[in-house]
Amino acid sequence: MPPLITGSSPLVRIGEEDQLPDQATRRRFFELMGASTALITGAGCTRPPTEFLMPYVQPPEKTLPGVPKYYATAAVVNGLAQGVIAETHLGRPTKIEGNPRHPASLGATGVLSQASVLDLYDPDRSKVVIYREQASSWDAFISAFQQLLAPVRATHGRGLRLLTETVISPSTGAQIADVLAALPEARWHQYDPAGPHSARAGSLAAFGRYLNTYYRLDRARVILSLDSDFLACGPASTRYAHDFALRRRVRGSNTAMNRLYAVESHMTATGGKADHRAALRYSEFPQFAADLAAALGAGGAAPAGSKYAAWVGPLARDLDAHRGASAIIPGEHQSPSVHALCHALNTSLGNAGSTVAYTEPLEVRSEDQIASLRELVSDMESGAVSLLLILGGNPVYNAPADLDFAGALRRVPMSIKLGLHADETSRLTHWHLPETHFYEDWGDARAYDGTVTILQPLILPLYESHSPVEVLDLLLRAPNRTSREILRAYWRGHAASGGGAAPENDGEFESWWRKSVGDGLIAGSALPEVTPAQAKAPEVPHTDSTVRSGLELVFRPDPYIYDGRYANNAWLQELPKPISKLTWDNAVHMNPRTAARLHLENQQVVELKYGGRSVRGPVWISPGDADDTITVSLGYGRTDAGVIGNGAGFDVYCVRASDALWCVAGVEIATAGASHRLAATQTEKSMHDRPLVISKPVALYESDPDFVSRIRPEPLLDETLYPQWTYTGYNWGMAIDLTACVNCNACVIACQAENNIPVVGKAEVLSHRDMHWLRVDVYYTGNPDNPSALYAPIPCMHCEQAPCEEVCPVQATVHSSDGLNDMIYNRCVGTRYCSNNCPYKVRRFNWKLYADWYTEQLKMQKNPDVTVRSRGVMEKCTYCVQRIREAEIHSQDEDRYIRDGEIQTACQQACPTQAIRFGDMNNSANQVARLKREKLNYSMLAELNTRPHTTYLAELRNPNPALLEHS
Amino acid sequence: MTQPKPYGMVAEFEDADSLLAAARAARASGYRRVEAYSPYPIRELDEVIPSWDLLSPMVFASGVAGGFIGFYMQYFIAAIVYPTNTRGMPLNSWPAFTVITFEMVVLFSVCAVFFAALLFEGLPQLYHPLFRIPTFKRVSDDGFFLCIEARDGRFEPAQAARFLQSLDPLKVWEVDSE
Amino acid sequence: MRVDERQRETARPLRAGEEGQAAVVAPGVTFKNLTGQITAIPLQPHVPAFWIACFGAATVALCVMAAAIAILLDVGVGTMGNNIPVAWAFPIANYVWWIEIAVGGSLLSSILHLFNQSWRNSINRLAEGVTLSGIACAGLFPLLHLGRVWIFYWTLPYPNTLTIQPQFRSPLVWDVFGIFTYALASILFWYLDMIPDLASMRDRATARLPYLVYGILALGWRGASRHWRIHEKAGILLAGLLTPLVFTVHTVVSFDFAIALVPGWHSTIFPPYFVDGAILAGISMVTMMAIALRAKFDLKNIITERHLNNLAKVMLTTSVILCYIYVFEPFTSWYSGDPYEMYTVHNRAAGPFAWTYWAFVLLGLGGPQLLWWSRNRTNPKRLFLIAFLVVVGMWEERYMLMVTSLGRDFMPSAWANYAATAEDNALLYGSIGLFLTVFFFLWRTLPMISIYEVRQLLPLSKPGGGTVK
Amino acid sequence: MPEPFHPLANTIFKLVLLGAGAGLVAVLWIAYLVARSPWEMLQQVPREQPVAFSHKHHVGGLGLDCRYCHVSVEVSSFADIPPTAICMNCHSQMWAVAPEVEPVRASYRTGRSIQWTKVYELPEYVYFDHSIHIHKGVGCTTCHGQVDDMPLTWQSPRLTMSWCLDCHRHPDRYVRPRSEVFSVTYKTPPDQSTLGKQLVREYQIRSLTSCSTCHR
Repeated sequence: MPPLITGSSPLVRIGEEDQLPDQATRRRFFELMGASTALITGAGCTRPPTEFLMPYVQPPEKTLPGVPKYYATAAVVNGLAQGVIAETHLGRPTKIEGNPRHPASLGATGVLSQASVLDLYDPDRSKVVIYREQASSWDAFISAFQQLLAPVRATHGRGLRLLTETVISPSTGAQIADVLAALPEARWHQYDPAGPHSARAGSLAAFGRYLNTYYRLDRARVILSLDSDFLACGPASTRYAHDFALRRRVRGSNTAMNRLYAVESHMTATGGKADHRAALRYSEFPQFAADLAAALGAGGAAPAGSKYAAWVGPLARDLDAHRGASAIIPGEHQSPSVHALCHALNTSLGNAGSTVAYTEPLEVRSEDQIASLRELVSDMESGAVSLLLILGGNPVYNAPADLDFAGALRRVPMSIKLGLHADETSRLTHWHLPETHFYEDWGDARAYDGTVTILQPLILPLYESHSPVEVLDLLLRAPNRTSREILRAYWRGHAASGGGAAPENDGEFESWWRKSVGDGLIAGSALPEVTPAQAKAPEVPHTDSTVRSGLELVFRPDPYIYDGRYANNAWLQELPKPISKLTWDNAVHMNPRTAARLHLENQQVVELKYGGRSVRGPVWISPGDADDTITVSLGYGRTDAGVIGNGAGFDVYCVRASDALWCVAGVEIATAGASHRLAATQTEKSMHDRPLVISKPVALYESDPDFVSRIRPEPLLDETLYPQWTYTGYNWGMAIDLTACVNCNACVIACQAENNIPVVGKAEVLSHRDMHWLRVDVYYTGNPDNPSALYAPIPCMHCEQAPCEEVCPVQATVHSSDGLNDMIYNRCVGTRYCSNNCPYKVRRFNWKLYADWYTEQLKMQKNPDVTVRSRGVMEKCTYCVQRIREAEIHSQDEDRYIRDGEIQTACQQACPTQAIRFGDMNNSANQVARLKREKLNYSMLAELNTRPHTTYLAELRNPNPALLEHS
Repeated sequence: MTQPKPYGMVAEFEDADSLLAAARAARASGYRRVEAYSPYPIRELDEVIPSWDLLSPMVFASGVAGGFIGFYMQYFIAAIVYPTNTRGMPLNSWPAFTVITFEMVVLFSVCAVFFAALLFEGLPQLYHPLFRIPTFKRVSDDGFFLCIEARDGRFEPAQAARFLQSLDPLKVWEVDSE
Repeated sequence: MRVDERQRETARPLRAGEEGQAAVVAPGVTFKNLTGQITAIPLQPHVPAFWIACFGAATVALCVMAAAIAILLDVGVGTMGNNIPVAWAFPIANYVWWIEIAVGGSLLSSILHLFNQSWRNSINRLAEGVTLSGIACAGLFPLLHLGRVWIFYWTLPYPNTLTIQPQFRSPLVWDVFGIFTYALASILFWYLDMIPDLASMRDRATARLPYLVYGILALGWRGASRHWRIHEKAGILLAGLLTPLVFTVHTVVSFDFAIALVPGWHSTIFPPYFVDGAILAGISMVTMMAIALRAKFDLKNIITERHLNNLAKVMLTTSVILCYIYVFEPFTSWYSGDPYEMYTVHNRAAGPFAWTYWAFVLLGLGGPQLLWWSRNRTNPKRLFLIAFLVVVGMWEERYMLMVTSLGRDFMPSAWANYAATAEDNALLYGSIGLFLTVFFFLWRTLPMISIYEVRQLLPLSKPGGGTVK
Repeated sequence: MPEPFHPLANTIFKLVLLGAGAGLVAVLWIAYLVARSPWEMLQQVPREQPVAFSHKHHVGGLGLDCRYCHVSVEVSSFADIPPTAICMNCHSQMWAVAPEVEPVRASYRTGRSIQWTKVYELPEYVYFDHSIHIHKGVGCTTCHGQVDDMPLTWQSPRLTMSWCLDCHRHPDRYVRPRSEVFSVTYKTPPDQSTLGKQLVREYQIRSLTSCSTCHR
């Protein structure tokens, strides 16, 4: 039964709480209490403590207790929107799902959108205004600010500087423009540490202007990634993965597949998925791209003997054969010349307008952000800045080390910082103001193609906080407008650039507003495409890269923590990185050959020295990386992120210089004594020749469609001593298309959010006690020097003859009448025998009290339809049985059967590539039943005769025969 | 004051052989209620002083009962009380039930042995008239005793004492029952 | 002289064909001094220093265990090193190890009884003491191992309002019944067998309290011929029931593994393999205890070299059987054609936990081979050392069975290593403390040599043996 | 030398043994009885409430329909405890100054919820859904008893798992026509055995005893 909200104010913060079970003392006290109460109640008295019911005084409209409500809004991830539908229970958003109408979602979600709901409830969010490290109030700030503004207004804004992250929100942009118009002497700077700096410069070089680029991979037959992890990272990755998988769906005799080439300096999820993958040093990419351009006649002269001829030749021929249906995608952190070369290639291949779309920039103002920041810092140092207003961002932590932003900030007479967290920057500013989370306030945001979503609040602000537009409003007039008023005023006054204009008429505007808010996007607001001229291919200095020696250090944003802004999100910290499977840490990645040459071992701490600065971090040997390339991810080593993020990993910003944001060559490396244990959730990445994840070329399938049943024969139905149990009603099953899985891990985090899965902390992950019900297995395959990777999401198999059930002494895990392997937490005594007997090892055990039962904010996130597990019980994937039962009740209330697709498991719903299908296997017309009839369908470990209800469609790849001959 | 009822006439012997000989003599002279006491089992005495018990049938019966109870308990719970689909196995998974059935056979039998043994040994009996014999403590060390009990129809104290004296005992006691 | 004659007779070999072997009871033992010698151990007011030292050390270890259990109940089983996939580790290794030790004791007391091996008379009570102390330790670990120990009784059938009962297809429920039956049967057998000796204690007690306690425990035993007849009969019946029970109990323990489909566990060899290992480990433990106590309590006349020799031979025999099983393990796994099984065998010998495997091979299999030399069998110090090595080796074996099989089973992605924590070690060593505490407590309070049975070994008890006058 | 036991010791000792055995059995038996007693289950114990709300008066006396206050019972898992506003629909006029109703008025004034004590308390791991039970013809009074006769509400059944299972296994013994679900005066007809079977067929009632039906 879903609880009503109990207690009057759930938002009062009770001391510093710790997510990690080892530390907080109050938690420990409760654990003790719990244990002793449990011991007492175990003696026979089972009467629960009295509970109370607190009904509404005035019920909100259309609110029924026990029935969740769904609101369309967007998750703003690194400034860009992914349209989502938020599930709320009695006003508490608990789960984020994708908005099927939204182009960046199509119903799926990315990892960061899924995790955003936890950010909302982060107990470490800033709650009060801070002035010189003392708690203050908004009133005090506003009156102080008006006083500060008086001289600024008098000088038309001289000395006033705004520093923001890249502003994409139209209304915020308009608000800033208003401020700059009112105070013409003021200056606005933008800085994003991991933003698309190279893409901007590359666009400028290729087209002479700033353009936004995105890809329509559903039209692409051949895709080349130049160090881009487009399938798993980036604001459009959900859509890209969807479109990518759409063209790889081999069903029956339809064997058409796209082909992905990946050239990478560091192995990524995209690279592992590629049909062909090569490792190149960062510095070699311009040459590679230039050679390719030359081979395709897109500019530049082909070198006499390209070092990459073996690859470039077949690749160029393949691209040439698919003009207009190919796409070349540069990595965001690749150099501007690579971006420019890619533009040249794409335009000359006729991809522009087809698979590659160009629009005007998404951001309100495109600029060279590094130059802008450099100018700001020098002005701060020279004393030209008298009032600095930092709206979001954390430059003290993440500005390039050579700029010494922190030193400059100390010289500013008055500085104000608005942010979700009182972070490193807030420590050095005079004022810190708490910012509203985007689920708490009105706003607008653009998706990768410019589509605008009106953000509507899902909950009242948890704390006294305001949005950037409200703070900007203080610069314009008295603080009497709310975000909603500002937003509505903007949309009434402005036609959305690129369409989606709001009507003038009052009544029409209201219905337009309602529709836009309700749909989760403003219809027709995507930016119109522009058709650029043939891009200019930059001259790439012809160097023999073998001559260049020395280690290259490549910086990349972390796939989950990004530039550090999500460092305090425990779900993201504990989510295993796609390939390395590391949690809670970043690492110094290098390939085995480099590590051997440097005599380094896994987890050995090394010191990286460059330009007089140094950083220490542990080594992680990553097969598939380029030789002599060290890859580190940004975002770790935070000191003021909160209890989750503080102290995790090491901070590489302190060796990152403004002139070499992404790569430095000639870095020195030295061992630094100790070793640092890294917590990986999967330590064995060899499949040991076991037919677990089957991956074969599509050509084999074409010539021999039955090959899977030979590799992995299914036992006959009568190959058992047991009677045949029949499932006459529903019989739930799942099919996972391995070809579609791109290892983005959205399913893992969706499962965590839906099923109240606790976070356990690094120490427990090190002890192999991670709790994810669903994991994505990664196995290296192919040449060990240049491996490819196989991915397989592993949920509970819901075996029809489940070995776990036989050995449970207390019937805590038995089969339901509709084919589910039920796990009854409240019956479990914790022998863990079931886990031993599970060949798939999908069961998870609450070794300690992992679930947070006490932090008020985190309680609000919990799904009321799923039991929060206590200590000492086993748990596992339930096929989201709460959703099944809800749909069952719903359909029975309407006296009908459950429709195909009516139930989506959380993983299925989040999956961008629709790799996961769930449904009733008894109805042969259902999608899942159809997939299980595919010849690619197989059961994992079928020879154990467990008869899993989760089956897999073998992965097919589409290698280029010409390139295969070469290798 | 009534004379206390006699329990019997007891003679103490030096060793097992004399006890055995004495017991044979007592039986030969017609005494039926004769009991010999020794610090260790003397097999030959069993033939001289016959006794009966139902140990074996009782153990057998309770073993059979234990087996039936054990199996039926499992069958009842697995197939009738709350039938569940466990690994697709049949509700009456009798091969899996054999182990506990056997354990229950042994459990019931062992308990039967224990209680039957005590029953037929007449234990516990913390007090017994013989314990009043000062040297009876030696029965758990190196003492051998023969008792002609007053229950015997032919028992007559003086005659029994005389008879026992004739068997060359270490000493002869008359023991009262209270 | 008569006395000389008797002594000569005591020294005479029991049976033909045993020429040159040491006697089961040394010359010079009479009823009188036998009873006195054994009953004095609990009854003497003066406590020997050896006992105080051992009991004290054991109690300290027991306190460590109590503290470890308190922490365990407070924080959860997470204080132990177990993980997924190695969900069973130290505690279950300890459990199996202690059960083995207990089973070895039962072997001496019941199986040899059934086969009329009268040499075991002098040490069977001691072996039963080992059994009971071992069961006390063994019973603890499955409980401590539970995630929610406070509802352990859900593994038992009892009337409840949930209408949910145990799941009888689970070997763990078989185990619950097996261990319960075994513990109860062992206690009843031990107690019933001890009643005549408790009477000896009662009759030797000089103070009121011991008289009352032993008197109540002796239930009024009088040594009547009827008592003896039923006592003997009950003894045979119990031994007859315990013998299959002992085998099945350890078979059921082996089912905990053999029923599971984990590679390296799922094997039909497991029941005999476990039982054999149990006899080896248990006899080794009995040997260690017997050697220590005969030296410190001057029982060389009752526990003679003959006993040591026989115990050592049992150890040797069982270890040879174990060798056979281990030699054939690679063959059977290869012959099965099962890649997971083959990998497990490989992993045991060459994986990250190979050291446990080789430690076991060296100690558990290699150690007993020293017993081919008769000097090692009869020299108490050497035999003690070998028995100690075997007991350690057998623990390594159980540990190896857990971590190598569970740590690397079907899905390489789920493989993980295991690391024991301080909690695990505290529980292991604490359980040794518990074992010794119980054992030494029994030793100090009860007749731990079966007096009446040793009496029967004396020639005095044979017909004509005590011809007097 | 200690005195041997007194002759009475035999009797006393046997009595003690018997007593201990009987005592053990008695303790287990009492524990069994207590575990399923109304006392342990808080069955038929009227709960103190901040407002002495009488179902007897409102339902039995005034004849209010259940759904007037428990609005979401047909569509939600939760039947809903009426918001203060619903109370005030009537009580702004009736008993408008009565001290008994003051907590309600105070709640309405201050906007602070009335804190009702929960009567039917299920553990957190039990998921019960009102809507489907209503839809399948389980009457309110089947579980909630004769609320029209409760001055203060109490828990009518024992609310044990076996009680739930009884109906889940034999729904035909308890279902009633959908039209009678909200009736507090409905009496089980004499032909329940045939009516029940017919309704089970008609309403497609399944006997759901899978664990995940209630435990998720």
